[in-house]
Amino acid sequence: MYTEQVMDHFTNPRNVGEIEKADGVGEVGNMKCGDIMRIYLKVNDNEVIEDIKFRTFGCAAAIATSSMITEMVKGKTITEAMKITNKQVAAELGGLPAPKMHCSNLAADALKKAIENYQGNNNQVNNKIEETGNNCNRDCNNCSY
Amino acid sequence: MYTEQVMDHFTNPRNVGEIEKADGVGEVGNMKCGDIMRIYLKVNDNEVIEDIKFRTFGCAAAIATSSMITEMVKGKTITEAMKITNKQVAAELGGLPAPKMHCSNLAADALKKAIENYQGNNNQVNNKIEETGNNCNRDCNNCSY
Amino acid sequence: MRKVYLDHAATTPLNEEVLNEMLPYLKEHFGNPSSIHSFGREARRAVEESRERVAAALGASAEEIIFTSGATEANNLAIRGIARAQQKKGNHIITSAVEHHAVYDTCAALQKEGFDVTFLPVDEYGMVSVDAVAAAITDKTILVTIMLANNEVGTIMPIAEIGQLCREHDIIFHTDAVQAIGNIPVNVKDLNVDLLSLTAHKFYGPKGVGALYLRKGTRLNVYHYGGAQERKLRPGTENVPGIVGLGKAIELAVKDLEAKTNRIKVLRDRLQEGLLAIEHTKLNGHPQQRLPGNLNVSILFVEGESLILSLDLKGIAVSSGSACTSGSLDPSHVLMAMGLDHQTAHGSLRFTLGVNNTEEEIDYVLEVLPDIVTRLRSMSPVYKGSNK
Amino acid sequence: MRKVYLDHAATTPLNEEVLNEMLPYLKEHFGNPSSIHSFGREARRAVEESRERVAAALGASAEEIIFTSGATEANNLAIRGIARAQQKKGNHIITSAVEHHAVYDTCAALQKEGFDVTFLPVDEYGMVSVDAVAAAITDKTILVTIMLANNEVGTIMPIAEIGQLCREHDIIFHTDAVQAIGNIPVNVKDLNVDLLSLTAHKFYGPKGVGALYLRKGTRLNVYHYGGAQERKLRPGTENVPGIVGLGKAIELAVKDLEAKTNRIKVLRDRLQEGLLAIEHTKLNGHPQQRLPGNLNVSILFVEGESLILSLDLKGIAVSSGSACTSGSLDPSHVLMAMGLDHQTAHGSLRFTLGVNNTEEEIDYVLEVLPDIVTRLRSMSPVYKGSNK
Ligand SMILES: Cc1ncc(COP(=O)(O)O)c(C=O)c1O
Ligand SMILES: Cc1ncc(COP(=O)(O)O)c(C=O)c1O
Repeated sequence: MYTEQVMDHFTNPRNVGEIEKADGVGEVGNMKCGDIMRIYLKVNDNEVIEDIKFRTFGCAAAIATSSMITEMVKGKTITEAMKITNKQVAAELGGLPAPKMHCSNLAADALKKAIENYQGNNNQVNNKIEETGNNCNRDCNNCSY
Repeated sequence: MYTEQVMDHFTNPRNVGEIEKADGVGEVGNMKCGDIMRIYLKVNDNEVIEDIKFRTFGCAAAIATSSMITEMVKGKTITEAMKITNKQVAAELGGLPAPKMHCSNLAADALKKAIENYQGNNNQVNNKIEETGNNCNRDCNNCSY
Repeated sequence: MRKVYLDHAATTPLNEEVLNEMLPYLKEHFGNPSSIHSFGREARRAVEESRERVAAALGASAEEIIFTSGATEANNLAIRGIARAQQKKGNHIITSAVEHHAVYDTCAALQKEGFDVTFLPVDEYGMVSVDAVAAAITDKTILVTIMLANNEVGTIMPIAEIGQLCREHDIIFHTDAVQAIGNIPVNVKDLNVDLLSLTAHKFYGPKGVGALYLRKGTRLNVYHYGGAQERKLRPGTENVPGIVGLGKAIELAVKDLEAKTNRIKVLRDRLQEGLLAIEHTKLNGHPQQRLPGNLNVSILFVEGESLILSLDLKGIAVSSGSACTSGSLDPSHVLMAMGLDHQTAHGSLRFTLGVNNTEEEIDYVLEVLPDIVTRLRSMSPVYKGSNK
Repeated sequence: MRKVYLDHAATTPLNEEVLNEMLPYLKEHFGNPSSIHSFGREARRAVEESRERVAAALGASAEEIIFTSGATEANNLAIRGIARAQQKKGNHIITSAVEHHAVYDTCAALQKEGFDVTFLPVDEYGMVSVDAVAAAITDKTILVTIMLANNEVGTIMPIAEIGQLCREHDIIFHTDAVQAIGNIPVNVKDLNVDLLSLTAHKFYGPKGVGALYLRKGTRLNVYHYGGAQERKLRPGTENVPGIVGLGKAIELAVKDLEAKTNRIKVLRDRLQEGLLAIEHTKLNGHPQQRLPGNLNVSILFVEGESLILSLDLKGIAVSSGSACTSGSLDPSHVLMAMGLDHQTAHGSLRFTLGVNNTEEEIDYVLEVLPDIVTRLRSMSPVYKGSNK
């Protein structure tokens, strides 16, 4: 069901942890849906992401996308990083199972929120996040077996 | 599905044929339901059934019950013969599959009709037969496969 | 005793290759396809591979295949699901008088629930005409369901033309293709169908598994509730070995189709010739537009069940439009719709040949049948004697 | 890699003895039970013998058993069939908040169609109370359907008492006994039930076959049309090998029940003790009134799917009230109905033991699990660290 890349990032996640005195922190998801991602940024004077770490509560897709995005943006400018989409993260992982695309593929949202937090314009962002949370098509409650 | 006795009477039916100048002839069933039984009687002066023959169009149960009843009544008086029921015929054969009990188990009716024909009271009988024909619970039209 | 099986329209033996593909799923690969651990993923892979195979055999794509417990369920799901999904658009359904009961009775039940159902008549060969379908269509028509090939007399319906007509009128079209798979080419695109039902045990696959083809974009109402299996359209733990068997069986069924059926047709024609040489017999079904393995004849003055049982005593397995385990019966609605009289209908015998039948078997049937007919006719009150 | 299967509530491996009884019906005895020739009669005999076996295992009589494609279908047939048959008498149905979706969603669908449905709450252990059923009954109540044992947490409901109550009020009572067969005694008379559903693959039988017990005299509406099979209540060519497998599997399932389940319970308790020794864990389900093989625990601060996949990488197969192949999800309606918060529900793991599990396997799980939990917690944004 998961690609080798997903399983690799799930079993050997890169950049797990926290950054003390981070320049930006972003969190998306909620406990109801079973996915919470938090991203910590260290940004240098040239607006380059010098360090990035994450903590994620969630399924393998949530953990792998978190791990993957940290690898994708480390060393990039925040302008470049802001352009990364959830879809690109999934593509880098060789794809995700269809339902996971809409459920646990939130890492780019977490990253954006962390960058916006760094930029100091949090209010605007909060709304956006709420929206993401609600749109998440988590309709698998019929899946008992 | 059928007992050994039914299969025996089906494969080796007793008293098949016609009696020329029979003393009584009775026919029941109809082509719609797929069963027609005709019974021929030779009755002597003591009202004893001296000879009996049948011709039957129908399933194995129809043929076997026809054959069985001829064996059961040969040598009996018509009073005794009139008492025989379809159920008794089925019992002599070791039973019939449930649906056949209502469908193809008409030999006693044919015999009665033959005796009544011998007794010369045919009108009364015709009605009875029609009734039998209609009551026959032949509802197996759902049985395609 | 020698056994000659000539009832392939009722069911077929399971192909050994098919069984061999099923066995691992009856043994070590027993997982539930909904489970995410390795046992489950193994089972899921098998189910999805089988879906690809079924799709490939029909010219469909995998996501258009829904696995069911057989064609009865597929027909019920198709007809009820479309009727309910389309009922805002109209309430008229067109079907034929010679459908299998899984279609016929479902339509009749919908009629009782308020739908307007047209049961199209057929000609003396059991054929539905395209013109009759065209004439029956109204603004309210939401569904046409006509079988691809009849199970009793083998008549092959003009499905591609009816499908074309339905497309022109934007009406959903379903076909029951149960008897066609493995006997004639079945391609959902060529046939212009939106839904198509099949069941594995009619083409050397296992019993208890079938499929519904549902053309992409066709909306279907659920009528069965449970888990999320088969996109919630058919919930319930998947019959994994059965589904694997279905996939393999249909792959084999469509392979070398022409060569296989030509061989069967030669045997069938030999049997037909021999049977019709018996006095007072009559071919039922279309002389040409007919399944290669089907031969339905009426043997006048005798009744079907007694013929079947007499043949059975010789080891020959056939069926009849007259008899069934539940007792004597009204003769087949198919034969009656074709205009046969009761006696002719009651004397019908259905021989359906399969890939394993041999010339010797056919000759054996032709050797034993005449005596059986003679014996039963000699008992019959309606037989008037030979013409000779 | 070492494989440890601890997901027997999802499905079970097919017992070899069961497969051996099925094989002749997958090979030479391939007839259609509706055929009257020898092939058909052979198949018919097998189906009826299996019916006797199922009846004997349940304390029922053979004519009270209807074969289906599984419990999903049996539940749908039971609930919909009774609702429709009784709708002149009333329109109220009572069920519970923790039913399997085959029951829950069928009841919800009937609610949409105009029936009045009460979904009874459960206590923190997932238990329905007899008093709550009594309080919910009205003059309009036509059906109560409560499961015998819950599939997620294993809680065993007071079915005999609820059945008694229903008898007193002349209300039809159905139970979904899927998880109970082979784990606790199931006798339809002792349980006072009118209908009972089961599916073979949960007790070492084949997938794709189940049965509905229908107490003599209980009227059921048909909702599936076709041939005359199963007294027209469940038409479609019988899955003969599956039915044979069901019969043998249930015969074996009820044999030496106590000895088997005592053994399983010892292993389960060993696993339970070891698991609850991990910090921040919690038992779900009733501590005593629970299936012998069920152990459902919540492991706080981590999510179920990542636990399952981590265990899977060690060859251990378990499931969760959190994860399924179709993606992240609302946590299990069962755990939520028991009042768990989202985090606790998302961290649930279900271990379900079977007859082949060993002490070594349990010890292996207890050996690998703590490291997995530590690793996942170390990644978790909600974990606040050890108490130690
Ligand atoms: C309690 C319960 N009921 C019904 C079912 C449905 O059984 P099946 O999927 O075999 O139809 C299951 C398992 O899937 C179950 O655990
Ligand atoms: C034309 C046709 N449709 C549907 C069916 C039903 O198939 P099943 O009994 O496998 O559900 C059959 C055979 O039984 C058939 O011949």
